[in-house]
Amino acid sequence: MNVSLILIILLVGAFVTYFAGDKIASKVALFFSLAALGCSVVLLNHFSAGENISLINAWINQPKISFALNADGLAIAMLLLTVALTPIIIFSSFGNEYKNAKAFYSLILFMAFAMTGTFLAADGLLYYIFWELALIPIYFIALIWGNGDADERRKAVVKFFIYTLAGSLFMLTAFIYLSQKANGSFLIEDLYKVELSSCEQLWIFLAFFLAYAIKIPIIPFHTWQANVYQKAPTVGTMLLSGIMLKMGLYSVIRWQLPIAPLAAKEYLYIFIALGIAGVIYGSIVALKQKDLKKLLAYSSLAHVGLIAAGSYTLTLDGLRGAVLQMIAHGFVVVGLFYAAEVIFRRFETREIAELGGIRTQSPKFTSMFLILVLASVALPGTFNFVGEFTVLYSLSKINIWFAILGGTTIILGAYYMLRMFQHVMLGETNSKTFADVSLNEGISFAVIIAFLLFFGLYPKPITDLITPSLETILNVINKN
Amino acid sequence: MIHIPDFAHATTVQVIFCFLAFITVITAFLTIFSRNPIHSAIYLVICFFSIAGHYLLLNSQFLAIVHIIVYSGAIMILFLFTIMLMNLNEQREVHRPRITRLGAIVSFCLICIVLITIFINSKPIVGEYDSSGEDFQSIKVLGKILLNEYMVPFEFASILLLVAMIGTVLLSKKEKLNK
Amino acid sequence: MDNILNQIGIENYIFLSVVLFCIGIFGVLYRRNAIIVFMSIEIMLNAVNLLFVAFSTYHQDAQGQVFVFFSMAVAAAEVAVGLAILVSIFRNLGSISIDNLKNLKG
Amino acid sequence: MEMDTNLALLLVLTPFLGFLINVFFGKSLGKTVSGTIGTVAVAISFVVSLLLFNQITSTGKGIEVTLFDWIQISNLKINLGFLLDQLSVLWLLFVTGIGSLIHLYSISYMHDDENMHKFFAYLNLFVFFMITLVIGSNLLVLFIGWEGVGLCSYLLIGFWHKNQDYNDAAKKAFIMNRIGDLGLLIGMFIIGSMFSTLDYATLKTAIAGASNLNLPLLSLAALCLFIGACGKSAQIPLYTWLPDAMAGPTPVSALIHAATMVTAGIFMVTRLNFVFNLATDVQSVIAIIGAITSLVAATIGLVQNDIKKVLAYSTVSQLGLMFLALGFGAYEVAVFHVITHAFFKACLFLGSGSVIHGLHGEQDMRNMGGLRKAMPITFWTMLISSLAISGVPFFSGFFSKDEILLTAFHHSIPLYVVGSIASIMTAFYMFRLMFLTFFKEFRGTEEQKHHLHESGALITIPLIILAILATFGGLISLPGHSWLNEYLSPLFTKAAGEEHHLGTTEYTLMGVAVLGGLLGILIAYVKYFKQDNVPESDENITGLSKVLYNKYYVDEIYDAIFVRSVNGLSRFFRDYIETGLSTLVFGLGKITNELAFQGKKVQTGSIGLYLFVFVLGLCAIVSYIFLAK
Repeated sequence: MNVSLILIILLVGAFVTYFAGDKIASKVALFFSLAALGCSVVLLNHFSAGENISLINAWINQPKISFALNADGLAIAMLLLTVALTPIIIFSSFGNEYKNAKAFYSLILFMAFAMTGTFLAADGLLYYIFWELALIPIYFIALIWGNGDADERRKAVVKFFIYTLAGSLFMLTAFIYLSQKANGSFLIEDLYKVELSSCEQLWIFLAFFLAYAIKIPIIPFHTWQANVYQKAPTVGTMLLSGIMLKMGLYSVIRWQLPIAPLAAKEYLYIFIALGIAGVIYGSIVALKQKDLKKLLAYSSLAHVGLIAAGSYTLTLDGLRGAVLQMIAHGFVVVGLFYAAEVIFRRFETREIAELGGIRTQSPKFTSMFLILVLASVALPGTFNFVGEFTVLYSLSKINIWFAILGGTTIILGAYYMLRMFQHVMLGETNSKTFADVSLNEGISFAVIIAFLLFFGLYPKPITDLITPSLETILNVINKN
Repeated sequence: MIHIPDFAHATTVQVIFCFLAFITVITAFLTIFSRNPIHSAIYLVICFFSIAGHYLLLNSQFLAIVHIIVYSGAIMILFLFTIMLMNLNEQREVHRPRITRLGAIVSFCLICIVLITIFINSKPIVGEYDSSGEDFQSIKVLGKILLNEYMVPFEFASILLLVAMIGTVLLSKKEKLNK
Repeated sequence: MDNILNQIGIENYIFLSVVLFCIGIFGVLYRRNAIIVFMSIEIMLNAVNLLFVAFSTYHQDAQGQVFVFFSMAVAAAEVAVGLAILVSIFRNLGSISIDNLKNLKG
Repeated sequence: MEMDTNLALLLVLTPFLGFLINVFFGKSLGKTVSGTIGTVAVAISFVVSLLLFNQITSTGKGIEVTLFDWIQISNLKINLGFLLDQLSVLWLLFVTGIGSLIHLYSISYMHDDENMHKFFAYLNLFVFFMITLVIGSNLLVLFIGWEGVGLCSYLLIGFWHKNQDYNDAAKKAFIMNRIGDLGLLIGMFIIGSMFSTLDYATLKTAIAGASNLNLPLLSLAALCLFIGACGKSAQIPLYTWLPDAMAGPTPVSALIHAATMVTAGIFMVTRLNFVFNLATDVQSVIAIIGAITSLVAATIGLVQNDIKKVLAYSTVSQLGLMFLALGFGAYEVAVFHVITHAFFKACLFLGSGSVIHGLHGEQDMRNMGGLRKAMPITFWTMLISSLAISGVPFFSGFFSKDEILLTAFHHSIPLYVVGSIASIMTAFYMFRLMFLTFFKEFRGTEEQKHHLHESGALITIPLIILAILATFGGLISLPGHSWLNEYLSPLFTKAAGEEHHLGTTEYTLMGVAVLGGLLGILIAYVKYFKQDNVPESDENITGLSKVLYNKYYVDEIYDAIFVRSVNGLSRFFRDYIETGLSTLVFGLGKITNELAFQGKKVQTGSIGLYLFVFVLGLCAIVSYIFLAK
């Protein structure tokens, strides 16, 4: 039994969903995503029992490309994030009607497949293929099922597509160069072993950086983000913000840092500073957003900035905090976007100015939303705090000013989130009626909240899962 | 280096080669320069025949025959038919602007110089060349090679010709307008 | 059997081919009548064929000749199709001057 | 040990259980039941605290409970654990004690509110977090409680969430607290990287055993921690949230914004006294800031007309006094004042709540007056508390405040003077409040007058208990023979502060303080009883009092400097930088487009030209390959 099983389930699921027809597509998709989740949990058990669940098969001989899936703790953590969020995301869409639902749900599963592949791949080219593969479904999801003016939407989505694709091509170039150096092999172990001069490393690092900075996104490469988040259907936004941007962050840890450690070390300050600039900039821009989803997009920008900064510290704390924060952010951002969707279902608008006074009508929804808001601002006791604390701590060890500047996120974050909460939820009772959460919606929220609170108080299982593999990566980074 | 024939002591073969080469080059030039396409075509036929002569000189009878059949026969007939079909005469052709002609001449000179330079600069062949005496180019041997070693390409060539035939028919069929 | 190249020399064949090839190129560049351009191309093809045969003899290897045979087959097909195209162009434009063929303009 | 763990868990989890029950079933249980559950939950905690107190006084040793590993950081291992020692149990006692009283009070006070179950849920949650804050065994557990009480404060200030002004106040409180929290975090980071621990006990030994400490860095850490304390305990410059926080229901003001949460900063500083003792510069900063805060807040309090605002500024002022004591390293004195202050300030707030309740929400003192007869119990209890806060002899406030001033006198005369002036002002504005509210004729509407009545037993009983405590609370630390100092002595490295010998100086100072307090009362008496002045309506306030009435315009200044600039920056970023960057990216696309457009002109379509270029290219390639050797 190995991790390819998950990929197979998701891929088969995508096909079956497509052929199941519009009526039951959503349920079929949910079934397969849950099956993937179940299998992942079983695999996790196998993994913790010490079994090898990785897979290496030769695929193409010349150049040497393998179908290699490496399941270490880090990859499994990200795998679990993906397969845990996918059912939630699918389930959250149950309240909506989609045209051509079979294609829609099939694309979701396909995207989950590609993202899982990205997290697991241990071969440069295979990884690249999955990386790009993930872009295709989200392109169609955003383009076809998105909202707003079709022309505007097409513009935003095409921009996103070309932008990310252009960034990735640099990564491909870097991979090809690396494989030349590694005697034609693309395997991650071989790439780790490649001896590069510091100049070469810098170029490789920058090539990777371009790809990841656009995907994550790190300022100033974020311009696609807010528009796409706003225009995409909420499911697409959740996939993008919950999982897809974690691909970039994960890749930083898995590929960029170990392959070009010298460059990472030499320009440490610059990249941390970029991340922190993202934190401050994102927070400030988020303040005055008029659209709920855009505001959340910028808040996401701020959070991933901090995660990126944590990864670039090249310390165990930084990496660990970054991974924890990634997982926490994945859940919380999905929850927040879902809340935006719930509001949209009832009021048909996301303009903050038009909302308000919901709390009196829907206490349950308000409580859940508030918990998510608080998790997003990293209140201690939520999972986000664990990650944020660890990251800030690691930053403070690099330079105390980084911690102070990065720490402004807890002030500015509270400011824009509470401001948003106040204008969206509080105030005089809204003239429009707002039905409280339905059972389906409640379940999605409850799962996310339970996760955040449980691991907020007891993050040890996840920490223990990821720490050994992060240590391995750090060893590679520090081998010189 | 270019071997300059010594006319005084030239062998028959050398004389024939020089003669054929002279005809080839001259007719090729005339093909290009004659105003009337019909004349061009006729010069071209002569050119092809002389090339066939070269083939014979090189003792490749099979190719010489094929060459005469394909080029001097089929292709030239096609050219002639086309020319006559279009009813072209010399007035139709307007000369190109001077700059184009100049460009043509310049690039002609250029490529000549380049090729000849390469030719001169390349390593001269040392010593005489002895034939092994083995028969390698009689029709019989070639036939065997073609139908054994090169059977698949040979068949593909036939398919190519078939396709070309169909394509030609399709292309030259008059399109029915307004339908 | 005496090798013919002992008497003539491969250099002369190369030289001849080069000259023929250059004449072909010159024709292509110089003339605007598409048929003549076509003929020039044929001359170039023949120049190459000639070289093939010469080297085939030089190396005492039949492969060069086989190649020439295929190249002739291709040339035949090419001429057939090409001339058909020319005919249809002539039908549509009333001229076969290559200056009129400007559909490739970007 | 098992027993201790269970006790600690019982202590913490009972309020949490109360919270859960009220959140999930509160509405269906009905108001009285939900209120009772909330009160009982806190009362159980109080009982447990008493048990623990008993245990600690008998054994004299703290109890440590470790539950499980929480956060792992390379050189830090942070447990979720509790430390129950003298300090935390003392805090527990008055948190849960006053907490229970206020819960009891709220049953009646909030009975008309439709969301009463939520109110109790939040209150219970608050007590839960406050207990966590107090008994955490390391700084990070303290931080859970620290932020948690901030959250509850946010929820309770904005309890009447239909009013956006209240929501603004709630938000302001949360954000200002968070500014302090950042300081606290940074302080933690520094301490964590210096000593590789955040655990109090380990930290104490580490500091004691460290040979060459990096003192500047430690001072920086202490300063950062103090910023955290500033935020939570409403000191300059982060105090402006506390007066606004009065938007919440009055029991909240009493519990959170007077008695318990705002003293968290003092708790933290006292807890980390071994850190602050080493950072003498920071101690001076603390003392100065405390003194200035007490003076500034007192001056603002002089002219406020909202009964709760007066009390709020009085709280800020008193907290300033406590920090003054902390700055001199007199931790037990500060703790003493925290306790007495909790008693009388809770009583005052609850009394004012009773008044407001009786007047159906009227908070402006200009519309009160003459309530003495209608509300005798409220009047008497508030009078006692006012006497206590004014430092009238033998009430609790007299002892604690006197000790603070005494300490100040021993260390720095200017600060002593500042503190004394603040105390005189305190006496003045408290009695201004008393005279305006309870004496003379009623100035409200006829309808209100009609409904004037004393509040019910659930409201008056807590008042009476608190008044008794406010009277006799001073007994725990009598000058010369202090039970409190002895009790707390294991915490401090110094031998329980230098016991001041009661010499002439001390008695003189005491006399001066008493005289000052009486002077303040006298002025108030003359101004508002004798001369029968009623404060002017808002438009007629001029001169200095206008500045004071508008709180020195600090809110406006902050608004102009920070809020507006951030908002302006946000708008600027949104409108210019974002579009600029976007244009830049689109610009790349446009440039490519333009290049393609220009490039396509090369494609003339002339076959002759193509061939010509082709031949040239051929020449170039061939010559490159063969000739460029």
